[in-house]
Amino acid sequence: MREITLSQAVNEAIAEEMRRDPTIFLLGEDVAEAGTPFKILSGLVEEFGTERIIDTPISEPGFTGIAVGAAMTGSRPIVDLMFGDFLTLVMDQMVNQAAKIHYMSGGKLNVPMVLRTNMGATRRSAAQHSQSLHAWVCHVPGLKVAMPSSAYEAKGLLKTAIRDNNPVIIFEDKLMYQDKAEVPEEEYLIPFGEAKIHRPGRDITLIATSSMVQVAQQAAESLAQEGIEAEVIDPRTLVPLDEGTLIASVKKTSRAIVVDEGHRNYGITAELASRITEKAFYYLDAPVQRLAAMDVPIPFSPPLEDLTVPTPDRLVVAARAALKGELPHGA
Amino acid sequence: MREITLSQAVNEAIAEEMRRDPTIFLLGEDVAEAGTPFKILSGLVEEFGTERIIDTPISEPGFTGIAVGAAMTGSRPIVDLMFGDFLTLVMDQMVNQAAKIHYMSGGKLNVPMVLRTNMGATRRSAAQHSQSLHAWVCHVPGLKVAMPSSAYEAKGLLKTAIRDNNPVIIFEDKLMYQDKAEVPEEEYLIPFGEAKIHRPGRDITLIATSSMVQVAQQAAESLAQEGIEAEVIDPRTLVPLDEGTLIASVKKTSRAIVVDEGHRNYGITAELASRITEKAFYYLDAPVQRLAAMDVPIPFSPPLEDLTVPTPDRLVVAARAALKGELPHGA
Amino acid sequence: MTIPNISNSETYLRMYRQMVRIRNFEDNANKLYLTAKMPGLTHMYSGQEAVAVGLCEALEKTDHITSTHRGHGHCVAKGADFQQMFCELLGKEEGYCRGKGGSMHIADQENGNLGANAIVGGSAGIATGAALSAKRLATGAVTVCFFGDGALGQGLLYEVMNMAALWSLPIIYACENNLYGEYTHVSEMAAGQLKTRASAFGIDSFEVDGQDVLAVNDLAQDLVVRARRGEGPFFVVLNTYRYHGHHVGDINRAYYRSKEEEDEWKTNRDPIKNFAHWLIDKKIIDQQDLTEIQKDIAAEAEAAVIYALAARYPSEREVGDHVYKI
Amino acid sequence: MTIPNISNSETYLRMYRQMVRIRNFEDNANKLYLTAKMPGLTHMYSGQEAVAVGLCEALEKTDHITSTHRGHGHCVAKGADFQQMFCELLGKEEGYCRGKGGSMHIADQENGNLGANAIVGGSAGIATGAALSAKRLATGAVTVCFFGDGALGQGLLYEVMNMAALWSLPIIYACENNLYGEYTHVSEMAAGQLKTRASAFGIDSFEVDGQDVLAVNDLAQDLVVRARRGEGPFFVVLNTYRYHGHHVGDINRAYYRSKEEEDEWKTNRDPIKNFAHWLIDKKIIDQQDLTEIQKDIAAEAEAAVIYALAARYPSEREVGDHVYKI
Ligand SMILES: Cc1ncc(C[n+]2csc(CCOP(=O)(O)OP(=O)(O)O)c2C)c(N)n1
Ligand SMILES: Cc1ncc(C[n+]2csc(CCOP(=O)(O)OP(=O)(O)O)c2C)c(N)n1
Ligand SMILES: [Mg+2]
Ligand SMILES: [Mg+2]
Repeated sequence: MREITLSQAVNEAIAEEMRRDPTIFLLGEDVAEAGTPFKILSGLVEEFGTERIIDTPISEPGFTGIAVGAAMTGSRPIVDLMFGDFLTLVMDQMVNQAAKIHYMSGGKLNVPMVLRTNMGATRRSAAQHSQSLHAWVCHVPGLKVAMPSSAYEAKGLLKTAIRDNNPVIIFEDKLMYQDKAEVPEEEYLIPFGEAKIHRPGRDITLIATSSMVQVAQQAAESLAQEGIEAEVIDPRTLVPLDEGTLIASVKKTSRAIVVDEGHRNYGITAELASRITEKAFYYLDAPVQRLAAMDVPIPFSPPLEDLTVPTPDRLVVAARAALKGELPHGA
Repeated sequence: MREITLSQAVNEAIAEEMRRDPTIFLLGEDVAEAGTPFKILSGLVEEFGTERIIDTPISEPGFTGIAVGAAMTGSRPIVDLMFGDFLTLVMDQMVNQAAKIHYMSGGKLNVPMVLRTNMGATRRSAAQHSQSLHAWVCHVPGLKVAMPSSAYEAKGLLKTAIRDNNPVIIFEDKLMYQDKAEVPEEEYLIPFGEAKIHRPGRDITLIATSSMVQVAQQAAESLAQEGIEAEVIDPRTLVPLDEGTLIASVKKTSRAIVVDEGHRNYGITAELASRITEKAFYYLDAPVQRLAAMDVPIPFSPPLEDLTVPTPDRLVVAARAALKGELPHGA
Repeated sequence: MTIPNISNSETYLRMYRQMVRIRNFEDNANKLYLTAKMPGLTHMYSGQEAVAVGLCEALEKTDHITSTHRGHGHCVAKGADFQQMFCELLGKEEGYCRGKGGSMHIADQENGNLGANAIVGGSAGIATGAALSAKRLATGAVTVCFFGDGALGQGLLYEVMNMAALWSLPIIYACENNLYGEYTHVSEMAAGQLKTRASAFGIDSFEVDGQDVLAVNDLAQDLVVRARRGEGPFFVVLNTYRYHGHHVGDINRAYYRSKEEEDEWKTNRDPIKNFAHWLIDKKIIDQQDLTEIQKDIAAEAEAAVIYALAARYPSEREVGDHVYKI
Repeated sequence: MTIPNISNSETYLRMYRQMVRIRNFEDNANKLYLTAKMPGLTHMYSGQEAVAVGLCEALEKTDHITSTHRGHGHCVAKGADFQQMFCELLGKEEGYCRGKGGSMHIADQENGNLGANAIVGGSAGIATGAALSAKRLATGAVTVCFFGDGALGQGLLYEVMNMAALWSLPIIYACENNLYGEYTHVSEMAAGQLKTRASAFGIDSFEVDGQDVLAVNDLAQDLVVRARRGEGPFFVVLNTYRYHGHHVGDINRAYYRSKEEEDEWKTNRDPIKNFAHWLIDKKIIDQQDLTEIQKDIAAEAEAAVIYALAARYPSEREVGDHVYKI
C-alpha cells in the first residue's frame, strides 16, 4: 500500500467527497490559494474554484454560522477552523445552533456540516495556540466528535463525517500533519462508533486518542520488553463512543489507563474512566488511571511546555504502577 | 437567624462588597433600573448609581472582554450574564483571555473578576435557556468555579469570589432564586475549596451540586425511612475541589453517587467519580454512580423536559442499586 | 400612503388578513398565559404586524426567513397554520416541532421559516448561510433575516453582513426597531445612526415606517427583485413598536417607558387600524366585510386553541429522538 | 511633511531612535529564527515602525496599550528593553513573562503594555475595559488599541466600539492596515470603506499615512489630548506595509503579493529612511550622527541577544506557578 501524510489524507478525503457531491463546499481563512497555513488544502482551489473553496474574513463565529445556515438549506459545508483554540469563538453557533436544531425542530431541520480543526501542544505556540478542547464539544448532545490518530483514520473518518447528517467536529493533531501511514488506493470509510485495537495484549488496556495512540504504542513496546503485554485501543470517535470494545478489553486485562492530550481536570479521560469503572468494576484489579495534559495554560518556554503533555515514559511509569495495583498520584 | 431568598443573598453580597471597595462595579444587560429579568439586582442602581451598575448593549463577548480589561487595570468588575446558555458567547474572553493572562504574563498581570450566571432546567425555557454548562469552565486552568446550593452559600461564596484575585465563575440555579435559607445578620465568607457535609451518614455518600443538594437531601430522607443512612456532601466549589472531604466520606461509606444537573456525557460527574475511584478504590464496594441531565437538548414540552433532570426518586433508585452492588444502567 | 392599484385588491386583503391573524394569534397566546395554560413565557408581536406581513408578502414560499424570540408574527406571515402553532406553544406532539421547540424555536420548514431563535442575533449566521446556499445552488431563493434593534449589539451581525457584502448574497437584513431591547431603550444600546451600521459595509440601506404595511411591502418587493438579480445584500430599519411587555409577564413597564408613549402608538399608529381605514377609504372593502374577516379569523384561532389544548403531548419515548439524524 | 519645530529636536530624534530600535530588534529576531535558535514562529513588525512609534510617543508611561501577534514594535515603542524582550522570545526566566508568554504574549505592565494577543481582535475588549477602568477610577489614562486590518473581521470589535461610543471612553482604536491578513488581501476581507466601520457608531474617524511618523504623531497628540478631555473614542486607519512574510517562515509570497509591490514600499515608502532624509534635510542631525545612533542600537541589540541566548530557562517547578494568583 502507498504511504501518505495525514495532511494529504485530509486533502484526498475532501477532494473525493467534493467530486462526488456538488453540494459540498469548504470555507475558512486562507483556505484557497494559500491552502491553509499548514498547506493541507493545497490544490483544492485549483480543482474546485473559489466558489467551493471559499476564503473568508477573520470571522470565526460568522462563517461558522453561515455554514450552519447553508447546511440547513441543501448544502454540506466543511468549515476550516485554523486552530482548535478558536473553538471559543464558535461555541454559540456550534452548541446553541448546530447541535440543537434537529432536536428543537422535532426532526424537521438538520445540519449536515463538518468543523475541521486541530489540537495538540509542544509546537512552541504558547497558551492560545496549543489547546486540545475536544472535551467541551463531547459534552454537547447533538454533536459528534472524531479524533483521527493517523493518516489512515484521518481520511476514513473525515469522509464519514462529510456524509453524516449531523454536525461533526473533527480534531487533527497539528504535529501529525507530516506523519505518514499506509492508506489504500481504493475508497474506504471508517464508521463512527467503532474503536480500533491497534495492538492486542492481555495485561493492561491503554486507551488513547489522537496522537496519544503513538505515545501508547511506544509505551507498549517498552512494556513488552519488561514482559508486560499492553492492549492499545483507539476509540476513534468520542461521540458516539464504542464503549463495548473498551469494556471487553478491560474485562480481559483488569487494568486500564486512559491517555489524552486535553487537560486532565474535568476532561475526557474522566468520562472514559468512569464508563469503564461503571461497567467493568468487578473485573478491575486497580483503579483506571488517567494521563492527560497538565492543568496549566500551555507555557511557551520549551522545557516547561514539554512537561505538560503525556509521554511514553510517563505512561510506562503509570502502567507499572497500575500493574502493582498502586493508586495514582501517590494517594 | 433571619431567612432570605437566594436572590436577596446575591443582592446583599454585591451591595456589601461594593460599599467596602469602590473599585468594584457591575455590568450586564438590564441590570440597572430593571435589576435583571429575575429582579435580583433591584435597588443596587439606586444606591450605587449608573456609573457602578452599568446597563450594556446585548453584547456578551464585548462586555465580558471589557470586564477582563478593567480587571487588569485596577477595577474589580462583576459581569452579569443573563443566562448560563450565553457562556457560548463569552468563552473566548473567559478562556483565551481571562483564564490565561496571569500565567502568560509570568504572574505580572491578573484578572480579578466575577462572572455571575445561572443554570438549571424545568423552567419550560427550551434548549437555549436551560443548560448547565459548568463542565466547560471547570476544564479550564485559571478559572475558579462556584456552585451555590442555597441562599447561605450564594452569599458567602459570592463575597469570596469578589475578593478573589482570579476570574471566578459562579452558577446560580434559576429555579432557586426564590428559595429561602437562614443567613446570618453579620458578615461571613465561605472559603473556596471546602466542601460542606449537609447530612452525615454511614451507608452511602451522595455528592451533589447546586440545586441537586436539595434533590439529594430529599432522597436521603426517603432512604432514611428504609434504614439507609446517606451522607450528603456539597463540594460548593468545583475548582478548587475539596477532594479530601469527598474521599474521606467514601472511605467511610464505601459507596457513592454523584448528582449534577449538567449533561452526563463528559460532564462533571465523571471527574468527581474518577477522583474518588482513583483514591478510594480499595474501599469501594460498588462503582461510583452518576446521575445527571439526560444527553439530549432540553425539550420544551413539559412532560419531556421533566424526564431530563435528576429527581429524588431517581436518586433513591440509584442508591438502592448501589447498595446492592449493582452496576449502573443495567450493564 | 401609496396610491391603490385596484388589481392588487387581493394582495391588500391578504395582507390585512395576515395582520389580523397575527394579532388574533397573539391575543390568544396571551390569554393562554394569563390563564396558566401555557408553559413558560412568550414574547408578543402585537403592534409589529406590518413588518412581518409587508416583508413576507413579497416572498415566495421557497424563499427563506429566520426569526427571533418574538417570532409568532414571522411564522404566521410566512404561511404557518394556527393549529400547529398553538400545539407547539403548548408542547404538543402535533406542533410544528413536535412540542420540542416551543414558542422560542418555532420553525416551519415547508414554508421556508428556518426557525425562531432564543439567542439574540443568533440567526444572522443561519440566514446568511441560507443565502449563500441559495446562491451556490442557484435556487433563486432570497432570505430575510429578522432581528430587533437589540441585536445590533451582537458582533456576529457585522461579521456576516461583511461576508454578505463581499459575496453579494441574496439577503435582506430586516432590523425591527421597536425602540427597546427588554427594558432598555435603543438609545442606551446603540451609538450612532442605525442605518449606517450596514452602509459601513457598503450595503444599500433603507429606513421605512414599520407601521405602514404598504410602504414596507413596496420596499420589500423592490429589494426582493433586486436580490434575485444578484444585487444584494440589503439592510432595512423598520420603525415599529411592541404593544405588550417584553414578554407576557412584563406587566409593570412604567420604569422604562411611559403609558403615554404606548397609547400614542396604539391609538394613532396601529398598523391594522390604519390599514383598515385606508382599505375602506379606497373602497377596496367595506366595514361589514372587514368585520366578517375579523370574525372568521377569531373563530379560526379559537378553534385552533381548543384543538391544541386537547391535543396529546409527545410520548415519553420521544425524549431521546432527534438528537441525531440517522 | 510637517514643518520642523526646533524645540522638538529631542522628540524627533527619540522617534527616530525608537524606529531604528524596532527594526534592529526584528532583524535579530529573524536571524534567531533562521539559525534555529528561537522556538516557534514569530511575526515581524518591520515596515510598520512609524505607526507604533508615532502613536506611543504621544502617550505617557501610565497610558495603556494593547497589542497583537505582531507585537514587538508596540512593545519597544512603549518603552520595553531589549534584554527582557529577547529573553521572552527565547523562553527564558528573565523574559518579561518569565518565558511563559513568548513572542505572541509579550507584555510589559510597568510601561503600560497590557500584552500582545494571539487571538486576532482579542484585545479589543481588554483595551476598552482599560479605558472604562481609567474613566471610572479617574486616572486620566488613555488607551491605544492596536490591531490589523484583518481584525476588522471580528465582531467583538464592533461590540466594544459601540460601548466606547455610548460611554465616551478615552480610547483610540488604531487599525494598522498593512493590506494583508496572513495570505489574503484586505479587499477580499473587508467590504466598504474601513473608516466607516467606526463612524457608523458615531466615532470620530481618521485616516493617516502610517509610513510618516510625524503625521501619525501629530494626529496622535491631538487625539490623546482630546481623549483625556473626555472626547473619545477615536478610530484611526494607518496605512502601512509589512516587509516580511506573515511570519518568519512565510518566504514564498508571490502567490499573494508581488515582488514589485514589496519593493515599492521598501524603496520609496520606508518610514525610517524617509524620516532620516527629513532629519538631515532639516538639519536636525547630520549623517554621521545618524550612523552613530544606528551603530549604538545595533550594539545594544547584539548584546541583548547574546545575553538572552546564555540566560537560564525557568526552573521546572515554575510550570505550575501563576495558574492562580494567590
Ligand atoms: C445572546 C442573548 N443575550 C440576551 C438575551 C436575553 N434577551 C432576550 S430578548 C432580549 C432583547 C432583544 O431586543 P431586540 O433585539 O430589540 O428584540 P425585541 O425583544 O425588541 O423584539 C434580550 C436581551 C438573549 N436571549 N440572547
Ligand atoms: C481569532 C483568530 N483567527 C485567526 C487567527 C490566525 N491568524 C493569525 S494572524 C492572522 C492575520 C491577521 O491579520 P491582521 O489583523 O491584518 O494583522 P497582521 O498580521 O497583518 O499584522 C490570522 C488570520 C488568529 N490568530 N486568531
Ligand atoms: Mg427591540
Ligand atoms: Mg494586516
